[in-house]
Amino acid sequence: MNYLMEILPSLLAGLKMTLGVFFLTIIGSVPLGIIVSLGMKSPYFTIRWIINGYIWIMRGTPLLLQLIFVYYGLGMIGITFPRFEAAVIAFIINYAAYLAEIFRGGLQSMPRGQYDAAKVLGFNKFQTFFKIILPQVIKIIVPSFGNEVINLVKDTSLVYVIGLGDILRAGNIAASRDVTLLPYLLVGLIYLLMTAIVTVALRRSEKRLNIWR
Amino acid sequence: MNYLMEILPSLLAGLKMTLGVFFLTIIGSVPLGIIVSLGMKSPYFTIRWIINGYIWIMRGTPLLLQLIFVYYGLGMIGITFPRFEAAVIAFIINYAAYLAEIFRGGLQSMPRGQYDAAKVLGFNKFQTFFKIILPQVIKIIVPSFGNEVINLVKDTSLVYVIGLGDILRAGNIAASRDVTLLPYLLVGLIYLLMTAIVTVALRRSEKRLNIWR
Amino acid sequence: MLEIKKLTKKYDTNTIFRDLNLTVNDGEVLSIVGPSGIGKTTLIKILAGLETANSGHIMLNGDELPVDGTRFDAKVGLIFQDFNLFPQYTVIENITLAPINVRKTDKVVARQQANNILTTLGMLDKADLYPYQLSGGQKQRVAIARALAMNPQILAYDEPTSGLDEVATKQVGDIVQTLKGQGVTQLIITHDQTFAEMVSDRVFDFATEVQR
Amino acid sequence: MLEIKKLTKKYDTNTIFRDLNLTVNDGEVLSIVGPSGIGKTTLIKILAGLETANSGHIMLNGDELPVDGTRFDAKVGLIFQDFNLFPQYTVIENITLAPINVRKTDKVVARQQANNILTTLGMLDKADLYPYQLSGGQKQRVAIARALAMNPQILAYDEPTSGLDEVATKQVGDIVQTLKGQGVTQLIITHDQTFAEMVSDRVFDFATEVQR
Amino acid sequence: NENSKKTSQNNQTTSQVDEWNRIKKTKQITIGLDDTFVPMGFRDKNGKLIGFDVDLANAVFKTMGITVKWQPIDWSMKETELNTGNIDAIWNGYTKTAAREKQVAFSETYHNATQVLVTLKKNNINHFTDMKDKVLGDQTASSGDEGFSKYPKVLKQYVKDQKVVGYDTFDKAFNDLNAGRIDGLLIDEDYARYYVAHQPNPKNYTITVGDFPVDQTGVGFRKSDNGLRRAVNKTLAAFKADGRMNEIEDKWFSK
Ligand SMILES: Nc1ncnc2c1ncn2[C@@H]1O[C@H](COP(=O)(O)OP(=O)(O)OP(=O)(O)O)[C@@H](O)[C@H]1O
Ligand SMILES: Nc1ncnc2c1ncn2[C@@H]1O[C@H](COP(=O)(O)OP(=O)(O)OP(=O)(O)O)[C@@H](O)[C@H]1O
Ligand SMILES: [Mg+2]
Ligand SMILES: [Mg+2]
Repeated sequence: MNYLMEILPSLLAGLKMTLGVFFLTIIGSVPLGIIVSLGMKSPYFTIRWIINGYIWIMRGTPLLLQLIFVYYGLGMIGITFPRFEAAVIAFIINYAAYLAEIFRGGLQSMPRGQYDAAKVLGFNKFQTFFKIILPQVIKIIVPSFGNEVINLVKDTSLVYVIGLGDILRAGNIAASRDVTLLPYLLVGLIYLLMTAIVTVALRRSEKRLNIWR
Repeated sequence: MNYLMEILPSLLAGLKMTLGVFFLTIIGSVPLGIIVSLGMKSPYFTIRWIINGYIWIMRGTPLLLQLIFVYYGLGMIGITFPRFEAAVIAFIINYAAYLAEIFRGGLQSMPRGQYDAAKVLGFNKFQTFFKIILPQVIKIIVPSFGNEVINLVKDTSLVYVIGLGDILRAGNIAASRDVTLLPYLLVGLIYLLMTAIVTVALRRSEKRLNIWR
Repeated sequence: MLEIKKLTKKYDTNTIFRDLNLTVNDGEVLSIVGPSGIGKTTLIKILAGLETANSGHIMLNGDELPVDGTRFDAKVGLIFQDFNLFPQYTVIENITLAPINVRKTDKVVARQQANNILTTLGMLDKADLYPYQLSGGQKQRVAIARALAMNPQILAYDEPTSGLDEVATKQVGDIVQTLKGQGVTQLIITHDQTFAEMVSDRVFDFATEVQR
Repeated sequence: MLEIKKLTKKYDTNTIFRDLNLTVNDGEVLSIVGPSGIGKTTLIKILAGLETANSGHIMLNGDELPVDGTRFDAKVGLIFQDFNLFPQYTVIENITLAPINVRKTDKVVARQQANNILTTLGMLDKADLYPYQLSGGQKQRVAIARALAMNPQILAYDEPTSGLDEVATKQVGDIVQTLKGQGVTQLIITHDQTFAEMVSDRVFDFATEVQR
Repeated sequence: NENSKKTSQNNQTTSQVDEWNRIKKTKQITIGLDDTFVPMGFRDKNGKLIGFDVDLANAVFKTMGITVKWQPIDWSMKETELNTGNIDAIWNGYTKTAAREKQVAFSETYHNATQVLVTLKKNNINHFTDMKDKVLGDQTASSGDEGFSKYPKVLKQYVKDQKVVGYDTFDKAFNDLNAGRIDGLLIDEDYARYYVAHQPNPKNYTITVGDFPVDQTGVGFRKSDNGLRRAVNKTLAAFKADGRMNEIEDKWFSK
C-alpha cells in the first residue's frame, strides 16, 4: 500500500500524457470520421477509391507502425512534427478510419423514407444529415463507438514508441526498477477507472436517447 | 530484396501462430458475444450486473495484462494452461466483450414491431432471435464487426508477452539482429494483405445482405 | 368463447379505457369501430399478449389468459396496422416461415397453402419479391396472408382494408366469410363502414360502449 | 400548371406505366384512383423527385423538372403512405422543423402555425408526444400537418384518409377545400370513393387512363 | 524547446556535418535512453533518472561544461532516433555488434559483461551442461538471445528441444523462473545481479558464468560526429585512469 502511494505521483504524471492524447484524438477523429463515412457514399469513383484505400491502410497496419511512420518516417523526408503533435496526428487519422466504418454502418441502417421525407420538406443535404439522420445514427452506434473510445484509452500507451512517457511506461519503469508486478496492478486500476467513466458516460447518453424509439 | 527473401521463412512461421489465434478467437468469441449481449437484457439484476462487470473488466484492462493474468497470474494459483491455449482463452473472453457491445447496439435498433410480429406468430424466443432478429442485426453491424476483426488481426501480436512467437515478434527479432527497419516493412505488408482479405470478405457479405432493405 | 372483463389500460396517467367488458362467441365476426386514437389497436394488442393491461381479465373458453405481459401462447392471430413484415424474407418466406418453424408443417405443404392464400388475394405473382418492393396495399395483403397461414382460432385485423381497392377489399371480405364458416372468431378494427356492415355480425363501438 | 408528358417507369423489366400524360391546373384537386399495386405511389414519388423515371417530361409552369433523380427543389409537398415521421422529434417538432430550418420562419410564428393546423386536425393535445406514442390515425394527421406547414404550391397526398374515422376524414376534406381556395394544386391518391367525390374536381383513373 | 528544435531541423545535414561544434556552442547534448533499463538508466520513485550510464554520462559531459538532456526513447527505435538527429548519442548499456557498427560509430569500450545463467539454487544447476533437457528463458532480441543462436555449442545444444522461451521483460522471466515454468534464465550479468538482489530472497538463486564471449559496451554516435566521439573517448580514458570510473562502477555493480 505504502509502495503504491510512493509510485503514484510518477504514474499520474504519465496519466497526463495519456489523457492529453485521448481527448485530442476524440475531438479530432469524430468529425473526420463523419466526413470520411460520408465520402464513402460519394458518387465519384475516385473519392470512394481513395477513402477505401485510406481505411484499408489505417486499419491494415498497426497503429504502432503508423506512429513510427508519422514521427520518424516523415521526419526523414523533412516533415518534422514534435513528438506529442506527431502522436496526436497519427491517432486522429487512425481512429477516424475506424469511426468512419461505424458511422457507415449506422448510415446504412437508416430507412430510405427518412431521406425521402427530408427531401420533400426541402432540407438540404447538410441539414438532412445533421438534423434528421445523425441523431438516429448516434442512437444506434453508441455501443460500438464505446468500443473504440475504450480501445483508445488503452492504445494511448503506444506513444512510448516515439519516446513519450505515458502511464503504462511509468508503470514499466517502476516494475523493472523494483522487480515487482505491483505497478502494473495500479496502472490496471487506473485504466479500469478511466474505462468506467467512459462506460458510465456513454450509458447515460444512451438512456437519454431512449425517450424516443 | 534478397534480404527480405532470407527472413521470409521465419516470418511465415510466425504467421502460422497469428492465424491460429485469429481463427480460434473468431470461432469462440462470436457465439460467446451473442450470449453475453442477450444476457445484458436479462430480467435478473444479478445477471446484468455480472455481465456489465465482465465487460467493464475486459474492455477496461489492456489485453496484454489479461494475457499475463491468464498465463502467469492463474499459473501462480495453480491453474496452468499451455501457452497457446492460454492465449486463445484470453483472446476469446476479451473479444466476446467487445462483440457483445456491438450486438447490443444492433439489437437496440430493432423495431419493436418485429418482436411483436414474431410473438403473435408463435415463434419462441430462440426462433425469434435466430430467424427474425439476428439476420437484421447482422446487416447493421457488419462494419463495426469488421473493425473488431481487423483489430484482432493485429492484436494477435500481443501473444509475445507469454512467450509465443507470432509474425511481429519474428519481425522484431530480425530487425534488432540486423539493425534495420526492413523486416517491419515486410510484416506491415503481410498485415495489410490479411486486412485486405478480411475487408473484401466482409464487403462481399454486406453486398449479399443488400438484396433486401 | 372469448370474454373480456373489467379491462383497464393506462399509458402513464392517461386512461385509454376503463372496465371494458366484451364477449365474443366462437365463429362470430365483430367489428370494432371508433374514432382515431381511442384505443382500438391497444385493445387487440392486449388481447394478443403484446401489451400489458393495468387490471382486468381475459378468458378464452373458460381459461384465463394473463394480461401482465407474461403470455407466450400465440392464441390470437394479429394483422398489424403497420404490417410488420420481416424485411429479410420474400413474400412467400414471410408467409411460410411460421407454419414451417412453429407448426412444423412440411415445406412443400406450407408453400402450397401460401400459394392458395396468395391466389385468393390476387398476389401470386408477387411471391418472390421482398417487402420493400411492394406497394402499400400489397404489404397489407401479405400481412393478412401471413396471419392466415397459421390457422389461428381467433384472428384480429387492424384496419385490414386500408390501402386496398374495391376488388381487394372484396377478396378480404370473402376470406372473412370463409373463416367464419370454419368457426374462427374474428375481430376487425375498421373505419370502412361499408366493409364493416358487409362482413360483421355485430359492431362494438368504442365511442359509446367504453368508459374512460 | 403541372404537365406530365410521356412518362415511363420500369422496375427492372417490369413496366409500371408507359407514356403517361396528365395535366393539372393551378388550384385543381385531382383524385388518383386505381387498384392496389398499379403505380399510384410511384407516380407521385417521381413527381416529388424521389424516384427516377425511365423517360418522359414533367413541366411546372413551363419549366422542366428533371426526372433522373437530380432534383433538389422540394417544389412538391408529399404526404407519404407510411408517414415517415422523424422518430427523434415530438409531434410539434416534426411539424416546425422544416419551416424553421428551411423557410427560416421565426420559431414562435412556426409554433403558432403548427398549433393552428393541429387544432384543425383535432390533435392539439398530442403536440408533445413522440411518433411511437401515436395511434395509426394520429400519425397520419401529423404527416398531413407536417406537409401543410411548408405551404407547398403542389401537394400530393398518398391515402390521406386511411386509418381516419369519419370526423377526421371530414377535417382533412375541409383542409383540402381551404387550400383549394388558396390556389394550391392538390393530387390525392385514395381508395375512399366518398372522399374522392367530396373533394375532387376530377378523377384520374390509373386502371383505364394509363398504358402498361 | 530551443535545442530539440535545432537538432531536428538539422535532420538532412546530420550525415555530413560534425555536430560537435553545435554541442560545444549550445553546451547541451541530447542522449537517448530507454528509461526502463536497470541498472544502466532508469527512474527512481520521484521520476528522476538514475543508473550507471546516467551517472557516467552526466559526469563525463560535466567535465566539458556540457549539460545532458536525457530523451527517453523506445529501444527498438534507437538507431533511427540517432540518425534522424532526434538524439546525439545512445548511451545506455549499448552492446557492440557488427550489425550495429554498420549504423553507428562506437566509442571505446567502457564496460564489459557476459551472459550468465540464473537458476534456482534448489535445482542444483551449476554448469551450462546441467541444463540438459531443461527449459531456458531469455529476453527476446537481447544480446543473450543472439549469443544463444550464434554459439550453439555453448548452451543451445543442451537445452530442451534446442529452443528458448523469449520474454519481453526480465521481470516476467523471473516470475516464470520462480513458478518453475523455466529452469534457467539467460541474462546479462549486470541485470542478473540487479534482479537477483531485488528478489525477496536473493540466497535462493545461483548465477552461473559460462563460455559466452564478453559483450563490450560502448556509446553510440553518428558516424559523422568524429569530434564528439573523440572528446568522449578522451574523457572516458581519463576516468579510467584516475579511478572515477571505478567509483561509479562500485556504486551500481557492487557484487
Ligand atoms: N406507447 C405509448 N405511450 C403513450 N401513449 C400511447 C402509446 N401508444 C399509444 N398511446 C396513446 O393511446 C391512445 C390509443 O392508441 P391506439 O393506437 O390504441 O388508438 P386506435 O384506436 O388504434 O387509433 P387509430 O384508429 O388512429 O389507429 C392514443 O391516443 C395514443 O396516443
Ligand atoms: N423498389 C421496387 N422494386 C421493384 N418493384 C417495385 C418497387 N417498388 C414498387 N414496386 C412495384 O411497383 C408497383 C407499383 O407500386 P406502387 O407503390 O406505385 O403501387 P400503388 O398504386 O401505390 O399501390 P397501393 O394502392 O397498394 O399503394 C407494385 O406492383 C410494386 O410491386
Ligand atoms: Mg390503431
Ligand atoms: Mg401506394
